Amino acid sequence: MSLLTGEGIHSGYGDMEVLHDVSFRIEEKEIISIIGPNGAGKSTLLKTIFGLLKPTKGSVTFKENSITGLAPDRIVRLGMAYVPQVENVFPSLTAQENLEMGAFIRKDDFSDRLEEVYELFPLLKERRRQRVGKMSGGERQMVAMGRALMLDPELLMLDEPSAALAPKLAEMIFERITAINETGVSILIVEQNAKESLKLADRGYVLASGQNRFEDTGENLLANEEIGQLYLGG
Amino acid sequence: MDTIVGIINYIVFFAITAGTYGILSLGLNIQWGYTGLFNIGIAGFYAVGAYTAALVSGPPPGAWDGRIFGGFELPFLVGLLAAAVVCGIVALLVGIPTLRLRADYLAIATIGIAETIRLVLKNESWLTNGVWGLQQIPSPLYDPIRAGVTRFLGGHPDLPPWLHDLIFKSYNWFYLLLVLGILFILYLIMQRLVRSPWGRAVKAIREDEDAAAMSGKNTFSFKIQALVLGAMIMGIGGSLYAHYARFISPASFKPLYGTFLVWVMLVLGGSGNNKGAILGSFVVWGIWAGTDFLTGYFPFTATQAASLRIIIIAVLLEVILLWRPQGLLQREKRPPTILKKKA
Amino acid sequence: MQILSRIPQLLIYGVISGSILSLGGIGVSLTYSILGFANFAHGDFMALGAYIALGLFTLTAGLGIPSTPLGPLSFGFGFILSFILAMGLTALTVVLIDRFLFKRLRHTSSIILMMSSIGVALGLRNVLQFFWGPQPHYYIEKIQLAIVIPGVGVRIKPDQVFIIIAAIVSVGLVHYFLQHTKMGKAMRATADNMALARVTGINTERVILWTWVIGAALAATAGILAGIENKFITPELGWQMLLSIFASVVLGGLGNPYGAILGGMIIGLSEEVSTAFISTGYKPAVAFIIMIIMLLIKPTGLLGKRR
Amino acid sequence: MLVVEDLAKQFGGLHAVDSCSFTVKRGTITGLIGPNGAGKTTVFNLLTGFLKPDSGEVHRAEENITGLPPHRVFRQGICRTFQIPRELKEMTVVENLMLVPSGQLGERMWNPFFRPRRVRQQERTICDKAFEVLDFLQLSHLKDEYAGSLSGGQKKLLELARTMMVDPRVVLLDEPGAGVNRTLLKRLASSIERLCRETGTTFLIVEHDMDFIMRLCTPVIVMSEGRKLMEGTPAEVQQDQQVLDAYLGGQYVAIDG
Repeated sequence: MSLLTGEGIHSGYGDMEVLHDVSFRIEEKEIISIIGPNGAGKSTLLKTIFGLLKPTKGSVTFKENSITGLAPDRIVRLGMAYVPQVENVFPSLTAQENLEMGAFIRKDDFSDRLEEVYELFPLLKERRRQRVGKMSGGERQMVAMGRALMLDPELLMLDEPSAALAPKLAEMIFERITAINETGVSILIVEQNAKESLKLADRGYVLASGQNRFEDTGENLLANEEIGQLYLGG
Repeated sequence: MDTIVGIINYIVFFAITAGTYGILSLGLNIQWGYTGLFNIGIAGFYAVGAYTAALVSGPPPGAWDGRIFGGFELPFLVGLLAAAVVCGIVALLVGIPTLRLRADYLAIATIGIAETIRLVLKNESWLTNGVWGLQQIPSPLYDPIRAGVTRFLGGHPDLPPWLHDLIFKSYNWFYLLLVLGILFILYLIMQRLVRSPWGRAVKAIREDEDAAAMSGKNTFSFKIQALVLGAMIMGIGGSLYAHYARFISPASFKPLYGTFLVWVMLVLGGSGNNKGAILGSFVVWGIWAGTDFLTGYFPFTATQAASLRIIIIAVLLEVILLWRPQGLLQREKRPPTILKKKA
Repeated sequence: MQILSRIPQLLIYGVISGSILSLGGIGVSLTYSILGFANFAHGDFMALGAYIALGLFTLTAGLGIPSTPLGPLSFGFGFILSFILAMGLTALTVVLIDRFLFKRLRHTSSIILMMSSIGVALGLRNVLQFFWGPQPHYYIEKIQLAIVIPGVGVRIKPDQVFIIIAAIVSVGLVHYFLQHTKMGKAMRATADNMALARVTGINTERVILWTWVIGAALAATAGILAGIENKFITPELGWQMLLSIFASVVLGGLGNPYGAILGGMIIGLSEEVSTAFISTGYKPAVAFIIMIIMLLIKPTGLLGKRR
Repeated sequence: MLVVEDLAKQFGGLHAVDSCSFTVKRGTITGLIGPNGAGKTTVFNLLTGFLKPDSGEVHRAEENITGLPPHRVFRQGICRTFQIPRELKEMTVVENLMLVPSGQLGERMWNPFFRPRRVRQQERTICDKAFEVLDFLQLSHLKDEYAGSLSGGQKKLLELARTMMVDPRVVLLDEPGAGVNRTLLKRLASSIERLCRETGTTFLIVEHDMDFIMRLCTPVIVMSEGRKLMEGTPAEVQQDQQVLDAYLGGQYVAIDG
């Protein structure tokens, strides 16, 4: 049984259907990258998985539980975390407070987990008392990822973590993603940077116009020339 | 017969007041119903209108007066216009700092100006005679009508007493006609305006201010215009009140009560619909007056009864907001007049 | 010179009224930052608190709980007990109003919520007036002698010292709550971004509940303290202060509780000092004018976020 | 028609648009493409006055329109649509369109009373125009519906219709195709083509649907990392390795210091 599977998902905003019959699966400890041209419905897919949008058709199953249409706060409790693309931190809180918020639903002492997250992002420990609103884009992204990790999720979903970052920072974020994966967390990543994300992914899916187009290992997808055509038409 | 005369006289009194409220409600409708401006300082504009009219058309200060200004004894219509103009200026002063900001700020500022106006009325005795208020404000054409009535009654000494009574109080009939006439004229003006391109622009601002700006509309200017126009209409309402009541004091214009009643009238009648605004004012004033009778049957003191009536109106507002937010009459969905002719 | 010599004394009065305004303002600010609307019923929450305390005080006296004045204060244990219970009961009432009214209107616009809060304001005020009448009710009938602070020559009554201390303690508790408790942090997080708070698993309904509880408890505190300062309460007590409270909140920055404290102090001081120069009746107008000037210069207020 | 020179805009320390220059020629349907985060929407906002550039200039024909507020840019004949339609919900479709033209006499409060005939005449003209536009886009049957009750695709068409109300010189379309079904999209494309051909309107289109862009637009300008990467015919763009790299390689921004 896969960790997360989606089958025949149709979803969108109001009467605007964006996803038409999308299916996928993620095994434990995998990194899956979902790429595709703009407007392909990648972010919509993440939002649908996480219960922010209700699919009109299809099902999502997480750890053998159907989570189709479940509210986000319920899904969080099942061990899935999500980092939105924008507005993914609380700017007037300090870095540490942001992380504590990530652990909001934990009733136990989570100071160990906090240390583990700090180990993944040593920079955050240094700046833990700083307000996140005053931090740079890369640091915010780390805060956002750190916050999502506080619940010790089995699956982490990242929506374009490298967007609007300087190249060096993006590289660093990708490297952190690998490090997170090595701690045993499965990762579902939606990326604009197809090359980098496919390099670190076990498998990848290519979406275009709200439909599955390709599914393969990262390397094979990188070598696939047809994918260029999906991006540029022709 | 006496009861019938009493009831008729009461109905006239009722309709005059409801008509005056109808005018305020029309003024609020242009601000809130059509443009989406949240004005909760209606009582302030109402008071400014009443005082302006009283100062322009009323008698000069008497020996007992604390004031040293005003009382020009100018004709009723001059006072009416002055009331409108002064209210418009006040609205302009409130609008300039707040209309570029979120709606909350306008709300806070309008209630602030209403409170400030009340303080001025209370404290600036040289102008307003303080808490003692202004008295002997003339009712338009009162003397000639009264003289005519007296002459008529003098010529017909054999009338039954109830008819005599009814005719004796006929000045109120005239005033009712005056109020309803002005209400009707204002209604026609507002109808034409809201169906014009101007109305279309302010409605667009109500729906989505940015989108209106995108279509090249100077939204700030339209908002100021709507606020000022609405305030001017409220000023006219105030002037009509002053000439009817003939005595005004700061106590007549409690900041929230007057404002609140008008809001409930508009929301109940249907904001964004001028007929609704007028309908609402008659219905709510009816409820208000009705509760006056009703509370008489219970062993409440006068202040308790007054409180209870306000509680009833407050509950009424919440009930409308919860279950029928659009009010009795929905917004007018109609193509501009010109389209009708073509179709 | 006559005027200037009064100023130190007026500053004391300013701090007292500023303390009360600040406490009222924090609630307005919290509600605004979490629920996004200007709550016009807040003043009447204050009056409600003051009357509940009055009722409880009468009750405790009837139950024989001693109310002999504590030390130099003009009230005793029974009153302080009523004070604390009134905070809780006010919070409970406000939470019920939220459940039955505001919660159901939350999906509409902030303006509808604002309108409905005006209905609540008038409703509450008249409920108080219905039961207690419009006339003033006295908390404390005894006249208290003021202490002259040596050197400066200003006078202050022990009750007024109590007011200032109570305000400082309340503000301290609010600060501790917001900065150091889980719910307080969650409240700030929700104010920042409610959607993200939900995604993070924060129970935003609980946060809203706490916002009302804290706002209402502080409102009750402010109302009771105002009653101690004035010696009496009327159903209009909160409404009379509401404009100054709004001015404080706008001055400090709508939505920032710390701004409300700062704004409250500035407005309180300006209102009192202004009485040296203009008629006392114009105090609320002074607040209003300061607010308008602030809106013209910097609409986001002294500590407000840029939008 | 539109000349963009060295345009730059930062948010915080991030250069969203950085020394971006390009020209849109009169009477063309120019495509503006690029990966997410390349700065296309920011460029749109800079062109239409919704944002003020930090540096650089925008000219329409000979006129410098840099930093004008939106309603002034609008009066320069530059119209835009939004990615998410901004229809006026509780107004009918016709009203939505009739709102648009500038210089309406009846927008001055007194004219409906003192010059009713002129106002009515103008209303009739504007109304005819609105019907014409609705006919053109095959939306006539919806004229008296509230705009809020239209479907997503119909709202997009309404957006285009709004721009047509003023005979604009330049129309900027921000993702006209997003969320529009195939049939409507085809109608949209042919409407744009016809408009360009029949009225000489210039179009600048940001769109993710490559088929749409490639069929409709010449030239196509590719943006990447806040500046113009290249410009060419659709075929040239499709074959360009640089462009493909930009699409697959992610968008990064320069940071100060």
